[in-house]
Amino acid sequence: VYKQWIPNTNFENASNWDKGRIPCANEVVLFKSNEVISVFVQTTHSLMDMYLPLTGEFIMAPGAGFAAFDGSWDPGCDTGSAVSFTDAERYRWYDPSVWHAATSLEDLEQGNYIFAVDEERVPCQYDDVIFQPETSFRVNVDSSERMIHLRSISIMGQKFTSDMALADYMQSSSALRQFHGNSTFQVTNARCPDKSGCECGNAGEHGQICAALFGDNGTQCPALVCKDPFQPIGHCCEICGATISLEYTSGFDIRQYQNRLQHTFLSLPKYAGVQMAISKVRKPQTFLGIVPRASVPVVQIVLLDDKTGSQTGTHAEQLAEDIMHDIAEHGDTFGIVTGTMQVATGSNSSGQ
Amino acid sequence: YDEQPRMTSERGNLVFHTGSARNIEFRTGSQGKIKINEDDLTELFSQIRKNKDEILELKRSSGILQNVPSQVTLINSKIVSL
Amino acid sequence: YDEQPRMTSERGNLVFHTGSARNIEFRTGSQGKIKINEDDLTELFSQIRKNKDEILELKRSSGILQNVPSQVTLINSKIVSL
Amino acid sequence: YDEQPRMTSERGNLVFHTGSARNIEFRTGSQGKIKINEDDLTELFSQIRKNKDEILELKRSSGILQNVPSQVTLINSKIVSL
Repeated sequence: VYKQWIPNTNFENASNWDKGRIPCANEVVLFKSNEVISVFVQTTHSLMDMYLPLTGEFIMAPGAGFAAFDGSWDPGCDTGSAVSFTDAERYRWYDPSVWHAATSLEDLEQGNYIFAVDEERVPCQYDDVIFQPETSFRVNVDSSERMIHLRSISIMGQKFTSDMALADYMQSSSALRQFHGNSTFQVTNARCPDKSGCECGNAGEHGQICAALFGDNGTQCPALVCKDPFQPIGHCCEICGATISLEYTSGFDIRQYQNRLQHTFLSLPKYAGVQMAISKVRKPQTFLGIVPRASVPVVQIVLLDDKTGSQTGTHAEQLAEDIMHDIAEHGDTFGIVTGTMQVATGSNSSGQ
Repeated sequence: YDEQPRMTSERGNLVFHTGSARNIEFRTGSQGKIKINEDDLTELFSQIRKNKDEILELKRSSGILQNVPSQVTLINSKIVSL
Repeated sequence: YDEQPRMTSERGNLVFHTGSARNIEFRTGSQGKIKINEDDLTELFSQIRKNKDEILELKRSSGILQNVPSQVTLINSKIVSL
Repeated sequence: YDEQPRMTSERGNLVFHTGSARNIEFRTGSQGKIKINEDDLTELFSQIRKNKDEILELKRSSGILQNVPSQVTLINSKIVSL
């Protein structure tokens, strides 16, 4: 899966300025003195006065630059007012909301993003991470395990697939302005070696991921209309919808099965509003329903729909039931032993 | 922007342009230096000025020697006529 | 990534960088100047060239004087032998 | 803000400032040049140094000629007294 970092610290990005627009020529442009920052500049800007940070960089795209302002009238601009670059320190690697995920570069470009549980919205160990070329960024990479495993990472158009090349880059002054925090990256250039799927590997950062998702102001999970909502493994909040947990044999191929679900069910017009996430997760085993014991890998299918009110989750439930029938009939051929369904809808609630 | 002085990126080169009759200025604090790769520009500028002064001094002292060759020729002719 | 020019700030120092084989260029308009603190860069560079020319001139004129000392020595010996 | 590097427009001039004891630096990659209009700065710098060396050489050789005028005067007086 390809994961693309969304925020950027580009000069031309209006959301990076406290006035919600890029500075006009006769304003005083302020960068905080102590803010370490990398700023990509795409075009030429006239300016009256700009205070630069003590440590930072401006990367100049072809044709980009800064010009003196001749004092001519600039409509819609308050002369002498100040516009500040906003805090770029706040973006965290483990925040699910700052990543786009897609199964191909083409999908990424076209905005065909995939749905995933929160842990897997953040880059997983076999993912290719992309920081878009022609952008600057700043990422807090603090993690509890101090190590981030990836397949590859692309930064400003350069793809790193080996630790050595990446370590070199990480010493550069640009890298020091782009990444801060206690983690180092390990890139393997390896795909998941198990055709039944690989765990994302972010379970250890679950607390951090959910904390980042809720933000500093302590936003909590949204209120749900269904009875007995439940929490899929790897997700931060409870949901209305359905999950199916699969036990599988060595013959199971997660990509092949995902394609089947896609073509057989999700492509049907009646399921147009349903989103599916499928991945291998580690399910905590309970002994007598109380004491956590060893955990086992299962394949989790999460289904959400766009229905509201009493209809919430009903399409997801219908799809889950279709899938369960399919497993009963053809499960053997795909290497599926059993499937366990859990649903929560606006109209009813049930568990099996 | 053409007439305004500016700093721009052109095919990877960093170009400082002055428009007509406008300047680009680099100003350091009293103890700051202007460095070009490893060279301290201030030192190089003072070397340029020192060179200029020393050339003036050399011109002055070589001016004094200007008529020596003709004097030597004159003396030679005097000796011959003795 | 290192091919794009950068303006960086390093602990308050202002640094202009280019990638390998890329230039930093100063281009003055007809009446525009590049000033480094109080110095006009173009003037200083024309001073370098002026210095060079004047040194050439000095070398030429001091070449003419090269054999004066030996001539003086010769004359002295002639006078003694008179 | 005194210590923050700053870029300002002053009556149409573009000015780069640094705080006290802060430098402004220009850094090219290993094969990059600093060009002032048509001139390569590195060449100009080596010209400054070459000028300095040649001035030293000129001073040395003009030092040798220093006492020639007095010798000529002495010879002249000798000739007269013959």
